[in-house]
Amino acid sequence: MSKPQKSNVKVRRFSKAFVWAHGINAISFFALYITALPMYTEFFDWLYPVLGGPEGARLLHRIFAVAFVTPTFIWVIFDFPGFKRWMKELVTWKKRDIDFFKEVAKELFGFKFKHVRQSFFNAGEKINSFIQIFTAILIIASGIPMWFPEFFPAAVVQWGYFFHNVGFGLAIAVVVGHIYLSVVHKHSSPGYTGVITGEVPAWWAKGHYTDWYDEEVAKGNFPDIDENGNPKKPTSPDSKKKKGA
Amino acid sequence: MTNSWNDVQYTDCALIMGANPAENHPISFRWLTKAKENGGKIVSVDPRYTRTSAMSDIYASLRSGTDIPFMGGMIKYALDNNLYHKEYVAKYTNASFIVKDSYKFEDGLFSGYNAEKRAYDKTQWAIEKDAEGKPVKDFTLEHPRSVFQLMKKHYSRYDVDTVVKITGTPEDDLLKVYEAFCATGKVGKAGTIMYAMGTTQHTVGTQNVRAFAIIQLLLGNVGVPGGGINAMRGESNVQGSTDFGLLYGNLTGYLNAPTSTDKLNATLAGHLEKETPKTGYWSNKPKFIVSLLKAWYGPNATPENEFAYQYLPKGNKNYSHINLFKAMYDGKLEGAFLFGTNPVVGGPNAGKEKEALSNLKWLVAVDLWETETSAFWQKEAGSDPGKINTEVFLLPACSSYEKEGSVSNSARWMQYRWQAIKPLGESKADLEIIHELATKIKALYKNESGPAAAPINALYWNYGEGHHPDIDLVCKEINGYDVNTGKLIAGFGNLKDDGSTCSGNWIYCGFYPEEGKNRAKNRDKKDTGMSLYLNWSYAWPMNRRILYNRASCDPSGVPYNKEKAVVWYDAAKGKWTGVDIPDFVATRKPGDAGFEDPFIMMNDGVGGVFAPTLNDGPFPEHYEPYESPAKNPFSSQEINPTIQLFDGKFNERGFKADYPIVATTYRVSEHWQSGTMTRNQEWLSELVPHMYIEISEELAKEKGIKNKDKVIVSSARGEVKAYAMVTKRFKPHTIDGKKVHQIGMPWHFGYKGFATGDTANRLTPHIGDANTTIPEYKAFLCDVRRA
Amino acid sequence: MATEYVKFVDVTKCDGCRACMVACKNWNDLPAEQQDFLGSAQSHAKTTADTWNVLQYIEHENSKGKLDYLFRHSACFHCTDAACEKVCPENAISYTDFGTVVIDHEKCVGCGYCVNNCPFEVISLKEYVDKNGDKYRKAHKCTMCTDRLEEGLQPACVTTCHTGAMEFGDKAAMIKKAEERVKQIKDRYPNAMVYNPKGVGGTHTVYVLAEKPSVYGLPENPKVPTSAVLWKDYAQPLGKMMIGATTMGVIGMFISSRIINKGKQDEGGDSHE
Amino acid sequence: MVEINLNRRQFLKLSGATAVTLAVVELGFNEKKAHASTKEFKIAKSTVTPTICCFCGVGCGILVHTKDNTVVYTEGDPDNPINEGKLCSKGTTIRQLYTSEKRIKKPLYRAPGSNKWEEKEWEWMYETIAKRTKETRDKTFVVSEDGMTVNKTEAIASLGGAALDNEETYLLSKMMRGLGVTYLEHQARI
Repeated sequence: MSKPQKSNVKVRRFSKAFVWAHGINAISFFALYITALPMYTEFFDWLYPVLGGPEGARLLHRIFAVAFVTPTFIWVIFDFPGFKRWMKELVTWKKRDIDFFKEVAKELFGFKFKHVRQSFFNAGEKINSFIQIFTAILIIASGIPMWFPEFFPAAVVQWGYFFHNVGFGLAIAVVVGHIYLSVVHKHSSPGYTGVITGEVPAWWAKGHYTDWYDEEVAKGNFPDIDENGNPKKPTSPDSKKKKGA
Repeated sequence: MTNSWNDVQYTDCALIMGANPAENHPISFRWLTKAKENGGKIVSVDPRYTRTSAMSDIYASLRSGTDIPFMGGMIKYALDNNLYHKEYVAKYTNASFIVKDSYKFEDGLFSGYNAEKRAYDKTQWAIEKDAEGKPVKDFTLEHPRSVFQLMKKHYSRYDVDTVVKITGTPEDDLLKVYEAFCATGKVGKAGTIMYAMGTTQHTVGTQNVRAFAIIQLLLGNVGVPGGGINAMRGESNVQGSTDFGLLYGNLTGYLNAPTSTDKLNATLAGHLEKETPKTGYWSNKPKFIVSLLKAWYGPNATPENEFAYQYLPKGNKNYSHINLFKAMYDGKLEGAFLFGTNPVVGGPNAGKEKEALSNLKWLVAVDLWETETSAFWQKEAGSDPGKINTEVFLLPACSSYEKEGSVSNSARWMQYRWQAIKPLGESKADLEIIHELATKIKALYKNESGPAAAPINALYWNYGEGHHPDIDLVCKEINGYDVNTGKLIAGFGNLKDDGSTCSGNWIYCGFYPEEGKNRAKNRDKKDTGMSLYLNWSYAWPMNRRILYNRASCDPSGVPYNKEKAVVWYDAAKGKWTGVDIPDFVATRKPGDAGFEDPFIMMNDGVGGVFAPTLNDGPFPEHYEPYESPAKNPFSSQEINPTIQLFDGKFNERGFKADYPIVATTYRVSEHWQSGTMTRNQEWLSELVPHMYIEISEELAKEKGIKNKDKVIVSSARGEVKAYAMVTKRFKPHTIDGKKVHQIGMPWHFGYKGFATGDTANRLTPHIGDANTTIPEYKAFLCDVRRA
Repeated sequence: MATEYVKFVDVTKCDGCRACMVACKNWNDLPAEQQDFLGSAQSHAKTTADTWNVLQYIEHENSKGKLDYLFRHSACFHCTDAACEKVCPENAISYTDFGTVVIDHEKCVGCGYCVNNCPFEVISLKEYVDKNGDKYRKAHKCTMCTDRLEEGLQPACVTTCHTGAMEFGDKAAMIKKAEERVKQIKDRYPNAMVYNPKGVGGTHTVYVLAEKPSVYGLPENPKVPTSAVLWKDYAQPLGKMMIGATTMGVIGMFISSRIINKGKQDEGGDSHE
Repeated sequence: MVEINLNRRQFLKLSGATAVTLAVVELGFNEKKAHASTKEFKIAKSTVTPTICCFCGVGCGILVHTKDNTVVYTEGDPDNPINEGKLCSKGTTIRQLYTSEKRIKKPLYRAPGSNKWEEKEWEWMYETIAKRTKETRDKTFVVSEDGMTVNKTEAIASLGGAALDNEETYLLSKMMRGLGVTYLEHQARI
């Protein structure tokens, strides 16, 4: 590579609680997804033996259903400020959010694009959050009468099946995109590491979430960095910055 | 049954009273449904609105034990409104007979009553006879001492107001029933009465049936298709077992067992003289008795030894069920054999019957299951095994399709059952068990002589060499054969009184007329006319399907209803013919003696409106049940004056003050009798798994009982726990202006089997009918409270 | 299809003997179930996995204020448009050429979708224990004795019914019979009606009811639940399409970005590693 | 043995399914078996024996299907004119008379004072019962009463028999009278 090496300087983007919450959410979602597939369409019946038969699949689905409900609570309890910020971000929409989509479309298909300045969550993540919240509520709320039909009127259970299904379809669509961006899409991959370790390269954070980064710099939490991520000046001792490996 | 199940479809009106065929004889409703489709009406009279009531056109409620007022009112209604069949009544019944002037009726008592003996001198009710010994008749029915006029007088007291006052039947409903049923008095119409234990299990049970007989004779409904008096039998072969003399008073074929109370019975000649009437078919009785003795004692029955007549046991008292258990209770019995019976559940005052069992030295029970009776000594039965010294032998019997043999249904159809499978485990056919026991007992006496040994040694027991008796030999002996040639007898008309023929049961003689032709095995399902199916099985007597069918024709022999003709006189051929076997002397021609007398089994050839042979009177009269909440409005005789009373601990009596509620017992479709056969089957137990009582919403409210609550029912004899089924199908009756409640309960339960529950018969009394001593299960007093 | 058959149940002829219940158990070898006392003659509250038909006993005060003791043989209706068949994720439920609706137990996974979507609530799950002691479930209901139909026999319940309350035969003839019967009994039962609900495309068990369906606890206008229709006819295909489309989209994005990027040699935008 | 000609074909027709049979043939269902039937037809190879119901007095005909030494099905006998193949709940279920686990399969004996049953051999039971009968009978036998020969014992009772076959009731009645038993009763009374 002819380009200059990017700096290893990292900044903390996510709290441990969020990392856990996100992890549990992701794992349980996939577990739910896998265990539901053979029930969704007989095309995936071959999964039954893997899952320990319909009963095994059902049991796992219920275990992960419980797991799926917990992340919100983890986040709320252990990182309430983070959760609050998320909520606040979700209700804050500006022109930059619209611009974001224009550029993202270009990027995704490999065209030339430029980063629009974003705050902690970019507009895409916010949309993702919205749909995820919506589908999660849909799935959880409809799943309860499905699990305990004896306590609900038949109509509620029957509509439960419908909404569970709709939720499932929506969630899958969103999640597929979400994962693509985080795992496969190379421009976003530091975010993937970030959501596991909680830390991201400073230059990447600055590039993707410029407003947020600058804000943190102003607060003295993050080092001010140049294009390649190298600090412009020494950081304050109480910053959360850590040395990368 | 005088008619058959299939015949019910030809009725214009079926009065179902004291029975619940939809629940207890369900297949009868196949034919009742057909009757309905043919335009017939179904009438249900029952204290409880049953499934039969649900299927009926008219339902009338009545308080348990008031059938005679109900029917007495109907008799009055038919007479007052001229609805009776005049020719039939005049010609075919004894309504025209003149009764001696010693007959009286006053305040509930007929003449000749002896209060000490609680019995009547029945000679006071005798019919006047002419010089030839024939009854004096008045066909105008106007003679004041004619049966007809006496009847009219007797039932004039049963006016609608008094009837509804005591039965509690809403007047509208009562009149609807009277109108519908009496409409069958029209010439050519047929009405049937179908009854069961709801009629008979009363202290006036026999008279309840008599009341049916009277109305049926008045309406000309006996002997006609779609008519008759049809007792629906509760067990597959209670008909056959009665035919075969499993009651103390009868030998086989309704021949009276000789008693030691009549000196004439000291000799066979005397016995025959006493038993044989001069007229009617029973005049052939000596042939039947001698042939029976030849069947039982074989070569040991000779003219010289009165055909072994002296070996027959001669009793001197009433040995019926209640008396049997009284004797057991008093320690007079040492041993007992039980064949598929469970009196600890099914007997009256069952708690006492269970206690009585422990007085036995030995008990042999033959059954498919361990019953509450054979296990009476167990802790679960509430007994202390250590204190009970009864030796119990429980022999496993096989079920009906693990063996072969025939059964006779209510319609007297003798149908063969083939063996479908070998007996389960070590179980055996009762035939083999009885045979082995008889053989073993006989063997013990083989080398003994002396008075006790002689009768048993003389008993002819010859049914093959194997352990299992040859059933064909048994069948042949029942039918009868010529003892010299071994040739089978074609019919009881060929039986002899000289000892040359044998027949184990004369009424069955003819079912096996020739070698290889056991007619119980007949399976030709072709309808031979009027759904009589003459080639399907065999019906005694002589394959007749409708008893007294001569009465379906007018005196000249022409059917009253030509569309529904079963027999008729064929003038061209000079004999009786038809689609049924005439229950008559087929060759009797117009002008012959008795040509106009259709009831050949009656000594006078006519139906008995007046029955001077019964213990409690020639006409049914209302008496209250032994335990009753009401006063008898008809006389000062509260209970039947001729019933045998059992006092003391054996039978505590309850009164209205402590037990104000009328109770009755009944059966459900899914269980059978004492429940032994059905509570041991899972599918049936599943359908009715719990003991319950049915109770009206009104009584439930009074007692603070809610549906499904556990309740305790108590009577003077005991208590049972049950679930409460609060239902609209029981309603309190207004009796003499006061509200009287009634409850009902199934009597199938015990503590064995899959479906268990308390035994209803712990509540019922040890009291029986005046003629049959059948227990009064259907009306007794109780109280109910929440458990 | 040639002739379509239906089971015609005329409840006004039924005398409540329950032979149909036992005949069903007998033919299908179904075990008995321990039952609580229900406060009436009725043995089971409704059909179960081991009791495919239940005789209902209803004490009903009719419009004239009189007591009617009503009976009804209740079992699977074998709908022409069967919700159970629609919602089964395994295609374990199918229609036979007789018009009956049957469950293939080889395919059934015991999910219970059919149980919860049946408008008549006649399907139940039964729990089994396999050789290893593991539990599994299968859905059960009346088969209309399809095995007997194949052999030219009528359903066991119909065969045993002694009052003629049940008949099995040509659909058109049975419906005609039902309509005529209703006319006959209008005097006795003014609310009598033929129950052959259109909402499920008609059923293969057609009733003459003595009273309004609600008296028997039956829905007046049963239909395949709208939710099931939306779910199975719209949401599920759409969902499948969405999964497909999203997957295709992602693949498309991946490929296209690879191709374009290859061509441009990372010229455009920031390069991130 | 069974003297009826009840082969399977006939039986099918009699079940009132003629129309259906024809239609099925037309449709050729063998090719396209419905999903419900995965095993052999239940009564395909069973032996059919006609019997009469053992419960009430109507006398309905029943066909007992046996296979592999057990009863696999019981149903109404379509030939019997009384029930024309129809049955009630009790008649339908007589299969369980054979299959019920509650059936006793060995003779059981309960000794005086004992709290349990003991299994015994038939021969022992017969002989012991015969002995007891003789002991009681000999002890209580009354030859004559007031000068009349009465030949009876009033210490032995026999109860029941309403569900026995005619031939059995006949032998029972004969044996009991032969022994001199006067307490002879059955369910007609109760």
